[in-house]
Amino acid sequence: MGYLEGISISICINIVCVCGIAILTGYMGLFSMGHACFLCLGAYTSACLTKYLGVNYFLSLLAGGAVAAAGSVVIGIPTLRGKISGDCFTIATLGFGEAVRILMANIGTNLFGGATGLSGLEHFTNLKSSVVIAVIAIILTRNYARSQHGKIALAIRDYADASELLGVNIFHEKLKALMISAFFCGVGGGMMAHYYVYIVPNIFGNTMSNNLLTSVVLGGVASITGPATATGMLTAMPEAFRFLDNWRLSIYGLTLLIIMRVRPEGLFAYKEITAPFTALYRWIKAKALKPAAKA
Amino acid sequence: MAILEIKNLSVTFGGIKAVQNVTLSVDNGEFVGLIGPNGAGKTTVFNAVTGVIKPSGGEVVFDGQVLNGMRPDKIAHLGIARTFQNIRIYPKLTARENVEIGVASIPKYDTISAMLRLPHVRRWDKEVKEISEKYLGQIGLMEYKDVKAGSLPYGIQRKLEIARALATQPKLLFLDEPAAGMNTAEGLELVDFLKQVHEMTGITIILIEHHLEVVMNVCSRINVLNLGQLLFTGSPEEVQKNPEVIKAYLGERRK
Amino acid sequence: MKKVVSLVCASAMILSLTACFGGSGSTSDTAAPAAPAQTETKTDVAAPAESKEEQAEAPKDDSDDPIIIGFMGWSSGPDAMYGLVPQYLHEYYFKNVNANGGWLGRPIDFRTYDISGLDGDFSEAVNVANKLIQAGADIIMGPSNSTQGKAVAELCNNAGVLHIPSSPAQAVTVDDNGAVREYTYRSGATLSDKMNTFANYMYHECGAPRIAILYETTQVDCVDMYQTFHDVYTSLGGEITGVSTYQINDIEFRAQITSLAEANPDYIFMPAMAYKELGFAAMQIKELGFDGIKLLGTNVLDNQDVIDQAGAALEGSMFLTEGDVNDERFAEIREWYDEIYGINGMALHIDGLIAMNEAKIAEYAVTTAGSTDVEAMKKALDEMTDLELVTTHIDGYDPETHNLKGIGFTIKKFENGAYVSQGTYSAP
Amino acid sequence: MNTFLQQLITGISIGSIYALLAVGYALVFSVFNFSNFGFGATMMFGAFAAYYVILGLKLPLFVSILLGMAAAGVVSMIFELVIYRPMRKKNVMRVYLMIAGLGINIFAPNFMLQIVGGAVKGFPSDWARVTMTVGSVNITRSDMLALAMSIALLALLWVFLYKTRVGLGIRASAFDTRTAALMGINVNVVASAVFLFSGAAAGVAGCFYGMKYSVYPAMGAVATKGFIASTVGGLGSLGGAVVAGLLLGFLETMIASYISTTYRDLFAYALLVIVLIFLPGGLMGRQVHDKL
Repeated sequence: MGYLEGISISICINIVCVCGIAILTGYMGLFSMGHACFLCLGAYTSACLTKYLGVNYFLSLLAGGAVAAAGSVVIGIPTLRGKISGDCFTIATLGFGEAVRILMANIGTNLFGGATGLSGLEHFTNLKSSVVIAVIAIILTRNYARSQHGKIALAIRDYADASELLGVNIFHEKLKALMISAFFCGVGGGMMAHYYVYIVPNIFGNTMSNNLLTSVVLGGVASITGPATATGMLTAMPEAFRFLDNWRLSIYGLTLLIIMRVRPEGLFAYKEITAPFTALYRWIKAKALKPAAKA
Repeated sequence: MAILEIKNLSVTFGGIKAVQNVTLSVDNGEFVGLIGPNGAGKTTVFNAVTGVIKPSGGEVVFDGQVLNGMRPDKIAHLGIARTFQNIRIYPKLTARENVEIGVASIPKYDTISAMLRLPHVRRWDKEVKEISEKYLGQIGLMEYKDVKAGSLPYGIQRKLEIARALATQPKLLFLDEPAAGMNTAEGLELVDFLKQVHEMTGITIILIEHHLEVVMNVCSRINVLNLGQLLFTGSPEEVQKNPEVIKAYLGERRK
Repeated sequence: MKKVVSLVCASAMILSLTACFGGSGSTSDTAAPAAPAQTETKTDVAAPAESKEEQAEAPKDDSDDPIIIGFMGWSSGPDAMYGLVPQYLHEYYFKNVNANGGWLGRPIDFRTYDISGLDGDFSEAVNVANKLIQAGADIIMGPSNSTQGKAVAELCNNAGVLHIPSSPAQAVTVDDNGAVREYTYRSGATLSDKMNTFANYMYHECGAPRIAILYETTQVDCVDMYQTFHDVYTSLGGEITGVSTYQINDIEFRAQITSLAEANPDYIFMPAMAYKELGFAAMQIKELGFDGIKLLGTNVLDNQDVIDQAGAALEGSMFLTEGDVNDERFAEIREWYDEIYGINGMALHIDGLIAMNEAKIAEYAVTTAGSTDVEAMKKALDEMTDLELVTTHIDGYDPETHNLKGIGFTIKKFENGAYVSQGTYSAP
Repeated sequence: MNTFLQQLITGISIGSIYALLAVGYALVFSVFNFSNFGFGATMMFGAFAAYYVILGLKLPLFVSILLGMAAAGVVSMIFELVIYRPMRKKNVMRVYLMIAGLGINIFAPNFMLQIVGGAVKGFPSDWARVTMTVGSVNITRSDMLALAMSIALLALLWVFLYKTRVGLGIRASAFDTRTAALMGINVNVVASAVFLFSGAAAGVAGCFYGMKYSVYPAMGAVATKGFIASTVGGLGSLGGAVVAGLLLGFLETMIASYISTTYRDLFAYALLVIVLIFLPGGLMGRQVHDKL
């Protein structure tokens, strides 16, 4: 497999994950520091299904997403209700993230391979299918974001109490956002498992969670394609900075700081990357319609 | 017929009695005022009725249902809407989208169809959009429908909040200081606007207001709160003549 | 404005993508001044990067093209010294090789990559391996971590590129079905050999002491070491008084030590992959006043840094290593290492030297085969019967596992402020 | 019983570092309503400053701790000045400030790594390492010093917050930043003071961490525990931060000793989440209501 192809697949996988988290963080304003655990759940589910039961790759991805979404309910139900603050959710995700990683390394060693990990998976993830899945993920989450759910999410983010007084069921909406984010992370995890053909619990650590979160915030709030673009940049950046040698991670951190400093709401806050094209389309349409209207 | 009955309502914050034994009732279709000096507990009464805070005693009955212990969103669906003393419109949503939250606080489709954007989702979204525009039109905000609410002028934001509250199709509307931060001329304009809304919809409205000229102009009956207790209830003329009310207000001014 | 920003970002993304695709990796290129027309070779290297695998497949026996050797190590982040020290050693080594005319008259194009990334996961290793394979690397060396080593081995074997890692887990050279990975040849001993030797040493030479074990549960190397040691020691008849665990990045072991100490063990064995954990544990054992308990560690202890860190607390601790870093045989390396790289604050360690074996094995493979044809190199390594590595003398590879045969292990003990060799042993 | 006492002491000794870190978080949170994730980096710089002061200038331990505090305070102020202040002026959501903090946390350790190398350095003070035996329990001097300094610093902080003009400004800003600005309080001065003090707390924490463990570029990772403690303690509450820090250290040790070492974090986090479910405002925090 080529190098560029490999990077592109990584980018697609990250896009799938980030699309979900964009709903949770960019729209709902919830701050998760442990989303790698949903990738972990998805990766192991999908890997076990294809390895032991020979399930179809795409079905296994869906199953991975479903298990991750189910797992998210475990932290969602206690921490998203009522008056419990978003920080409680953050701590819960931090803890849950660690817990899943450690559990996967210690339970069901026969099945999951413990710390040795699960290897000998089939190389199902290829560039073509990854791009398709990434595009589908963008479309699905974008649809969700522009539906009434997305507007309600922004409303909850800005003024939760006021929204509740308008009749919004905050708990349900938050839980939905969490489950969507977990689902897409689970799918991404499954793709990752079949790209590396080898998974160990330790790769789903804190830093992965932080990277996903960083992509979302860097990409911009209330946007899907923004975070998707940002994750592409962030995945490619450490690679592109290779010429900096051992300084590259310092420079990477510095770049993040500069972007946050210049555009604190993220690169594409409140707009999609297609905005210029839509604007162009509208403009042409207006131009085309005007003479017609006159006539 | 009373649509809202508050019986012996008490609210305590960390030992301080913000509201004590308040009993009042509001008839269907009435336009009632709730006045009182700062810290009299007016907003606290609103908060207790709408479920934001838990009352420490007493009972709230709305339309034959006891509201105590009910979640705010459930209360909202029973038909109580409100606006807020500190404006709570969503600044990053457009005026129309703000109203849409009121029209459809619970989407009528499930998550998966929303993601797939199935035909019934589109249809329903379009319907919500049309209804929202209808409300905006009623209030006279059509020209602002695609403007981000955060960048609207203050007075328009107040109106938008009322439009959003009306969009939940309430039987009872609480208005919390809609004229705050307005001068007299703007206040009088608001009086016309509120009268218009009341006539148009016929719903029950309870108004908290500091601008007495606004309250006296629109309300048929006024409740006066002082130090968490109900001081007096009566018509605007009676309120203006009542020595206790005058004392409470003058007393405040002297401070 | 919005459009401009969007466009800038989109183009930035495309740029960064193309940037990592181009030949930017050869910055640590240590092609020697002696190599003829260095600038030309560089451009030569950059060009085929785009023309995919044809270049890699093409036989280069009679060409003067540089031999491309890639190295990947954990060179940034908290455990950077495990990648940087080998990187320095390799850089110096290949500089000298090039100064002396290279191998087979061909210069070495040595490329080194950091694979620690942000997570320390293997995505970086996979990216680098892909990049090196595509650039037509003749030999890929490293990494030292088994998780990454396994991922890279998988790729190199699919692509048919010679891979010489120093990762110690058996799973790196043998796949899940028990078959040897044809193209992967290790440069150091396996964990099971090490632990087998160590357990035997403790039982037979140290009077079968009571041992407690404290290990990390999520790293494959730690778990492997724990299991082998535990199984061998108990099967010999030794007593394991208790087992406790900790988590990666933990620094606080007092709770576990206090609990383990209740059974009065003579030693606490910690199969750790980073010296700082052992240093902390030693300090905390002393702090808690358990003077009767000594630490058993792994070869990561063989490092001046850990002595600076924990000092006297290490007194009496023991470990097994593949070579004594203070041995005379490393005197020469130590001399130039300290002179050139000592200023970096990273002391020479045995893992770095084991990684340096990779270069020796690569040199043997290329010079014996007389070409960089991968099958010829494989044949040379398969037929190798004795070779003097940096750390040890070996008797060739086991064809079933590609493990090195005849490695000598040294037991070292910390006595009076320094590590003293307790003799050399070989796997039973 | 002895084992239990020893574990208890261990728990308190770990907890006192968490507590110091949590105080720093709480101080920033009380005024600016966000968690400064650049805290680990600040702590690391403080520890390195003290380390090099002892090593290079041969100054006594206490002087070097003070200098370490000062250095960390200044670093923290610089972070505020260069990164947080311009962002704050744009009135951004607090999530962005936290992400900027994460950016600092990626940058600083890797930067330091290139400057000083990755080696784990023992703190060059033998005085602090001496173990004292009280009854049947062993305590190191650094543990006792850490506890004493934590208490002394809290007292100092209290005096500063309640008895000085700048302290009054900080408290007023903590109540409502915008109103404080209208009342003529210079929020920028307050911000500098708050970051200076929280940085100093991080510096002390870094020094004790160095004494008890070691000094190395990645040492800031422990600051996450401080964040957790400050949240559980009640965001913005100094007393709550101390109590929660000690509690976290205690819980971790007790769970590791008597329940499970492998699932230590699982149990510890679960307990903390339960605390937050029943006390949404934290142990000592006031519950924040949206003023409708």
